[in-house]
Amino acid sequence: MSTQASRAAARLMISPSVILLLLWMAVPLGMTLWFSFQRYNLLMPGQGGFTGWDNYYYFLTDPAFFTALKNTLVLVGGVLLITVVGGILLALLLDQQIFGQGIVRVLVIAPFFVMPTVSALVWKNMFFNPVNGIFAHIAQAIGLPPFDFLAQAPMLSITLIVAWQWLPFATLILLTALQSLDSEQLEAAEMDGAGAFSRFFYIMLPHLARAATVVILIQTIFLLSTFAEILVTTNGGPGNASTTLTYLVYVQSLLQFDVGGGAAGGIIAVILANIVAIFLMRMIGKNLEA
Amino acid sequence: MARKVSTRRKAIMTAIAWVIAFLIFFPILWTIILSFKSEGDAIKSPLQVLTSHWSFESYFVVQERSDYFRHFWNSVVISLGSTLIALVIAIPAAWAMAFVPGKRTKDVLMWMLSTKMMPAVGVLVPIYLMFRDWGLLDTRIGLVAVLCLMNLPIVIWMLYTYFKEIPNDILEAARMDGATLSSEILYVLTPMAVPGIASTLLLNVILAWNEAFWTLNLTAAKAAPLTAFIAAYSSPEGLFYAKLSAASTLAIAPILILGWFSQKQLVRGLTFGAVK
Amino acid sequence: AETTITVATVNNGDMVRMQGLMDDFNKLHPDIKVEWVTLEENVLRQKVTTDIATKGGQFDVLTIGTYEVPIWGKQGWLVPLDDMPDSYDVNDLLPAIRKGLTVDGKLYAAPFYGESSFVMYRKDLMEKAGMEMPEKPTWSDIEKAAAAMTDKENGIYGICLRGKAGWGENAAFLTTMDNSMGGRWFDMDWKPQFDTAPWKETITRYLDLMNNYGPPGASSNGFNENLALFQQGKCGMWIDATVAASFVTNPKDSTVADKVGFALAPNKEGVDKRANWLWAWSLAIPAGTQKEEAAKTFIEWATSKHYTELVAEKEGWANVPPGTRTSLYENPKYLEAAPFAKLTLDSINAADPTHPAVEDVPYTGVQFVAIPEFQAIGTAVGQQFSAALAGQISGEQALQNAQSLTEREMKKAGYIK
Amino acid sequence: MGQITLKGVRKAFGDVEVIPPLDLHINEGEFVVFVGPSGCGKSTLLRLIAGLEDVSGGEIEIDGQPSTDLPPARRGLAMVFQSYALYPHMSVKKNIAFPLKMAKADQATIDRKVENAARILNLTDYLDRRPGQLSGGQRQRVAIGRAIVREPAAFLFDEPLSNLDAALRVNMRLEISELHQKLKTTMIYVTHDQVEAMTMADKIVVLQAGRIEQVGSPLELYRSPRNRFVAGFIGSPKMNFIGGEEAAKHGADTIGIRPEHIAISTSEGAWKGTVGVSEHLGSDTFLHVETDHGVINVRGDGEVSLHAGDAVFLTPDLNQLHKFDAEGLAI
Amino acid sequence: MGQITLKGVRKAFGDVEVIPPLDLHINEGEFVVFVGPSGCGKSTLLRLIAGLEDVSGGEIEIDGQPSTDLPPARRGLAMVFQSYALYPHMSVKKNIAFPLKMAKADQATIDRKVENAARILNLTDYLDRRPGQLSGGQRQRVAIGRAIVREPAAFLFDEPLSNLDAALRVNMRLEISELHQKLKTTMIYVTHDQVEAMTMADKIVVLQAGRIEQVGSPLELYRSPRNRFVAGFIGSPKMNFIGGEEAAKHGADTIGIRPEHIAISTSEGAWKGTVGVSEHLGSDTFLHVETDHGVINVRGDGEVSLHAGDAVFLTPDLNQLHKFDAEGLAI
Ligand SMILES: Nc1ncnc2c1ncn2[C@@H]1O[C@H](COP(=O)(O)OP(=O)(O)OP(=O)(O)O)[C@@H](O)[C@H]1O
Ligand SMILES: Nc1ncnc2c1ncn2[C@@H]1O[C@H](COP(=O)(O)OP(=O)(O)OP(=O)(O)O)[C@@H](O)[C@H]1O
Ligand SMILES: [Mg+2]
Ligand SMILES: [Mg+2]
Repeated sequence: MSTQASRAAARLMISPSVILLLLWMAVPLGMTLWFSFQRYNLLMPGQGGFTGWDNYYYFLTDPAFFTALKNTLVLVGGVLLITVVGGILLALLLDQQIFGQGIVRVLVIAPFFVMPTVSALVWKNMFFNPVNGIFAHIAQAIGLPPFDFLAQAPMLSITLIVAWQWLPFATLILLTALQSLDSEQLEAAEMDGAGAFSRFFYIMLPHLARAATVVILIQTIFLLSTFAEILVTTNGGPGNASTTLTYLVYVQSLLQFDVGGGAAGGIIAVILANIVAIFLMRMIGKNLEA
Repeated sequence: MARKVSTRRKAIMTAIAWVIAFLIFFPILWTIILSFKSEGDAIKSPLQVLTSHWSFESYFVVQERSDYFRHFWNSVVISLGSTLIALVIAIPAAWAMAFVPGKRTKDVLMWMLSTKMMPAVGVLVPIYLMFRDWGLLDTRIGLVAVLCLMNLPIVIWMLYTYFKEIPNDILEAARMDGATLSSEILYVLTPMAVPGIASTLLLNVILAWNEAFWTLNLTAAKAAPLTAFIAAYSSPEGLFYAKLSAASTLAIAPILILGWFSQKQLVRGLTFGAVK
Repeated sequence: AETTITVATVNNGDMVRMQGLMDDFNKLHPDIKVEWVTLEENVLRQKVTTDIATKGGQFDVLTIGTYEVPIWGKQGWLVPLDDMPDSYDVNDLLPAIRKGLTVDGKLYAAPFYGESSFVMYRKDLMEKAGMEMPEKPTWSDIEKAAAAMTDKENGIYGICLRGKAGWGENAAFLTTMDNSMGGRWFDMDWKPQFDTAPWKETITRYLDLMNNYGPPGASSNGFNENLALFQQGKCGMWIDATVAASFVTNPKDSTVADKVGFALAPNKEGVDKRANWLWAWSLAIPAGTQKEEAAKTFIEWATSKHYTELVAEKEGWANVPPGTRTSLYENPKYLEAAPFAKLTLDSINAADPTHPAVEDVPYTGVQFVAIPEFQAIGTAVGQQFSAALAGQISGEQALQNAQSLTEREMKKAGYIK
Repeated sequence: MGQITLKGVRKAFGDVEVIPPLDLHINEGEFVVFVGPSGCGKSTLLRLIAGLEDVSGGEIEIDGQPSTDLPPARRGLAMVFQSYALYPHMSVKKNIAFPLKMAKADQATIDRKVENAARILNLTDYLDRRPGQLSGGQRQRVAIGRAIVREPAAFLFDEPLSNLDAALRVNMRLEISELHQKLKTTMIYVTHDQVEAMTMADKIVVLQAGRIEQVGSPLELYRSPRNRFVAGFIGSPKMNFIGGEEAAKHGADTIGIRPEHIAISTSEGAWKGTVGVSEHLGSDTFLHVETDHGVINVRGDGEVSLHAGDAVFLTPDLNQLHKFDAEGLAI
Repeated sequence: MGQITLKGVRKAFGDVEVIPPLDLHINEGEFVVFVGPSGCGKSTLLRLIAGLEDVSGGEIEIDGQPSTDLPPARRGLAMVFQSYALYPHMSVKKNIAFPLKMAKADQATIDRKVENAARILNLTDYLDRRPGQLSGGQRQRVAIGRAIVREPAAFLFDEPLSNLDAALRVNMRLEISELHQKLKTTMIYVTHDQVEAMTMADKIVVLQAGRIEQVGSPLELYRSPRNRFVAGFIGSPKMNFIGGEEAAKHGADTIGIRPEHIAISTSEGAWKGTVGVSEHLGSDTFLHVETDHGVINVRGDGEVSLHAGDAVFLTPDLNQLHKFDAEGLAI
């Protein structure tokens, strides 16, 4: 495959990226690790000093911690579920012969271009708002009491907003995958007597598995750091009802300016994220081989 | 493949697809509509909004309050700059991974990707301190650097999947033809991968454009992009739906238009090697 | 040479208005250029705090509140403003406000506008209900009025109160309400007091009011949301910042401009404290800036009597930034244009940051506790109350949670062992 | 079982008529091969029979049943695709069992039939592998296995061997022929490979631009092509065509003579020429001889010691001469 | 110019030795063909010569220069890839000019050489097209053009025709042969197609598992294969091998006889058998005859009217009989 010269060149070519990313990861992470053992509150300079595991203790025993863990899972899982299932259905629909396919596609793809802050603001004010939101108007029109989404079902609402943003992404990848399915395979199945449903479950779905794993991987990376949507809509509340791990770290380090505590939280988040990462990488790694 | 699809079926499918597409697009449409309304009209029930009168007033108000074009220009510079630099760094790396794969290649790729899982909020303070010391706070260069590093793994991955599709033969042919490594990459690989590079560029410009945490926290006035522009509207006083809509429309319009125009390119590229 | 200063400010109406009046400043000081960073309050606070605490030096003028000034002043993070020229007339500043911005006898920030809180209500609705609002209402009066005005069929809710979590949002309001019930945040040993009777009463009455007469979605309503509601005529009554008065009476934005009445913030019968707070958005200069002179010049201009007159000239007397200068409240033009002026002044003067509660407290601040940890604690406690308002937990549960989390934080910070 | 009749079947894609109305009858148990140049409509015709395309006109009968409007699965036909179209995520066993599963056969039947098919096709050892782990020939066999288990009225093959390398192609060709002898089921086989057509078919259908040029047994086509197109298409190396005077001599517009029907001599003969390229295969020698009538290809048996530049004389075997009129029809 | 010598060259990928030490000398102007079964190391060997892979041992000399450690570009060789490896984003002209551009030739030289190459290859009309707009054969010619302009010491071809269809393959084969006659440059050509090897080569190198089995001219290999492997590999259809008693009769472990060297008779002959599959091509007939010595393939000239089940007698031409010992070496 390659000569020594090209291998040497390859090492040279890849090193800027590796070094930069290593620095990008190691330096802040190293500093974070250092801070996590310090008593360091931005608002109280001169109170520093080594505190041992205190920061970790307080972060892990924070009553919000387990809620945050659970909410993170709910958010990531919920969005993945909605986008993958919805994406498959949508991809199936867009794969049909329809009039104005191009325009439909343009409309469907649009949410992906919207800034998270903007989409959160729009959903919060124009849709979920129980007085002026569209849902409230609709409820009023059919004589129901307005439902206060962000207070009564904060996680669901946030999940919906985030899913709305990511649905186009999933749809696009899955649609491309669907269109790459060898039409002869479908015809073979048809000859074999498979009906539309059997063709979907036995042929299309397995074919989409690979694309779905990539969707899951990429989205998980981005979903784990979902932040703007929560900040804008619920501020993690009511109570801790919509606080995720990322948000909790934010609260620690930027609302309380407890850099030490935030750093400990950050380290814990990194560890948890990496557990997820390893799991995902296994999955995708296997798929990349094929 | 081409068996007749009955017109009725096609019509039904079209109807369903259009309804769903409309629903998905509706929040954006609604924002745009409201941006042309007066504040009073903007909170009326949906049907009344359509019949009330239209104006550009909110846009003037928004422009007067915050200099849209400066923010816009910062966004352009930052997102394009970070992506271009990332491409320059990533192309050689992706070349190496795609054409001289070793036992570790896949692990390196996965490791790179995993750096994206580092929660930004957890490392803000260290980065902030470094930026302060290097005088990078509120500079475009600083943001370009951060966003470049943020997106580098994705850029490398995307390029890697494209490069892998390019037959090794062609690069070897170039080598036989006397091309040095740099001319091989410059004259053969890069032009061949133009579609892939273009969609990588697009996706990452979008990601950088929409990145709100670092851009907000590391800028003040001079380098503030549209994410900061929007932050001034996230809970203004009194009635603000029309102004918020106008600001939102302004913030997303450039990327939406770019995205729509380059839709095909983007779609083709968005597969991350998921589709063969 | 031209100096460029960067001003970080909050995105509220008075501040935004100033940006429109910069021509005047530029004319007076052509060598100073001002760059604005306008942000939403929470974002602003986070950025400004990060910047000043790390000495990032991104800003030359900060917009901060009465909460930050004493803390930061004590840290030496702010440049003292004790050498203002005579024309500035420091003694004209309202004493309560000035006290809140002074640390160890030095003024650390110049108030741009000051506020307390009071009751705004719809005269027309009260009339319709055949009731009258006393000038000094009690909580019971409020409750009766709310009940009378509520007409959910027509989208009118008797009372709008803050419900959005945040130390500057619902926690601020509930702290003043607790003050007016005779309660306090901490006893003299910094022990949290959420297990005491006043807090219980506060929460019970708050939840009753809101659940029975409040608008839907109240748990995410902050100042701005409530303002919007009130302007649309959806609220019968609203207890909030005095600055809101000029907005709700401004016919350009408000559908009920001519129907608003005002009253002092309520108290509980027999308690000598009212539920009114004290706040001033003020301009300060971070220590270490290279452009101290220019920054001072700007602050001087922005908080001067001249500026007040400028606004009056351009936008009318009703729109001048209120609550900072005695002279304003002696100006007949202002008193005429602003029917709420006297009540505002009374409310401000009634607040005493050094003695916010009936009982003694170890802290200063009326609707907050001026210690660095308060932002975190206040917000966390606010979240509990907000959850209670959303119906996710009971009021009792919220208080229990608030008690334990506050204890925890205070322990962590080393106030209590 | 396995009679197929097409009556006036035509197909148009949009405005383009790919297959003009066409009649064809296929007898039970016959091995019919469709040949023709690329794009002539072979695949389309097969897909019309399979039901994977709708006819634009005409009728299809299978075993006397009108089947024009039946969906593919109900026609009782099985198809083997050029790309094999195996289901990549299923094991060989599952692939073969798929049609049975779709027909809701019970497990015992499925097992029995799959085993049987695997035995016939020598796949027993590979039943648990995925298609990706098989060689080209094995994949092809799996595709056939999937067709066999349905016990169809007829098999349809669309260039099933074109993805295989030469040696394997020869083997698989024999295997399919043997399978046909064993099963005696009707088979319709599309190819553009002449050798396949000649060696496998009972009946060859030569298509050009959607029209049937000739139908007949391989040797019929070889010996008496109905027109120039068929004459040129069947036989390898290609027939030499000579026009002009020389043809007029034989009372034809064009005459055709196959390379194997020309005698070579260094001393005397009908046509004089010079050897151009000569290809020596050991078993045969192909000479490209430049004559007054153009380049004529000649096949010599075994090793012929002639090389580029040598002067030779060629004599056609007059019994094997084909004559065509101005329309290209055989006289 | 164009002598290539390999001395003890070996190649291992990791632990797997793909090419054991091997010596080979290629003379100037020779057309050398590497043949061998798939995976035997043909491409690897070619790539070692080209410098696209490092040798694991041994030395390569090109024109007497030690070139083992030279990078590909400095060896003065040109390579034509199976996939053509054209630069899809460049016009034909640019493609051909690329090596010159890399060598920093001046524009006038480039123009002249490109024009010249295009003329030789009949590409003049296509110079402004992109590769995507060309047919397979034209692409192949562009690839050759790119090689020609460098005026290399030798051309290396790795299965250059395997992506083309049968008819085109025949044409291109002729073109490359003609090119060789014109340029007289050394050419090394990898293929697994026997016919190509036999018709094009001056010298054939038969490889098996990285070892050279025999080197010689095509007819040498056809007539006197050094061992059983070469005997079976060269010639099509394959030689028949017979072991046991019958071979012992001829004093060998195995005897081999080619299908074209066996006479068929219905009445008498050396071996009795029954016809199995018979393939009638018109020009030839291939019979698979089942005898006591196993299935024997026989080629009959023209049409032989024998069919499955007929009893026949076969007589080998004893002059053409090949004898092998127990190790498979020719006796
Ligand atoms: N779905 C389609 N839409 C339009 N034209 C088509 C379609 N399918 C085939 N054709 C056209 O019909 C003609 C016949 O195609 P078909 O695939 O049957 O040819 P073929 O004989 O199988 O060729 P090949 O040997 O290359 O497979 C071609 O001209 C082709 O371009
Ligand atoms: N980069 C590599 N790493 C490991 N093994 C390799 C590599 N390249 C080739 N091989 C192995 O070396 C052997 C020879 O491969 P090579 O490609 O030279 O065969 P070939 O004769 O060209 O075959 P074909 O006719 O199929 O092209 C094969 O067994 C192959 O698996
Ligand atoms: Mg076809
Ligand atoms: Mg090879």
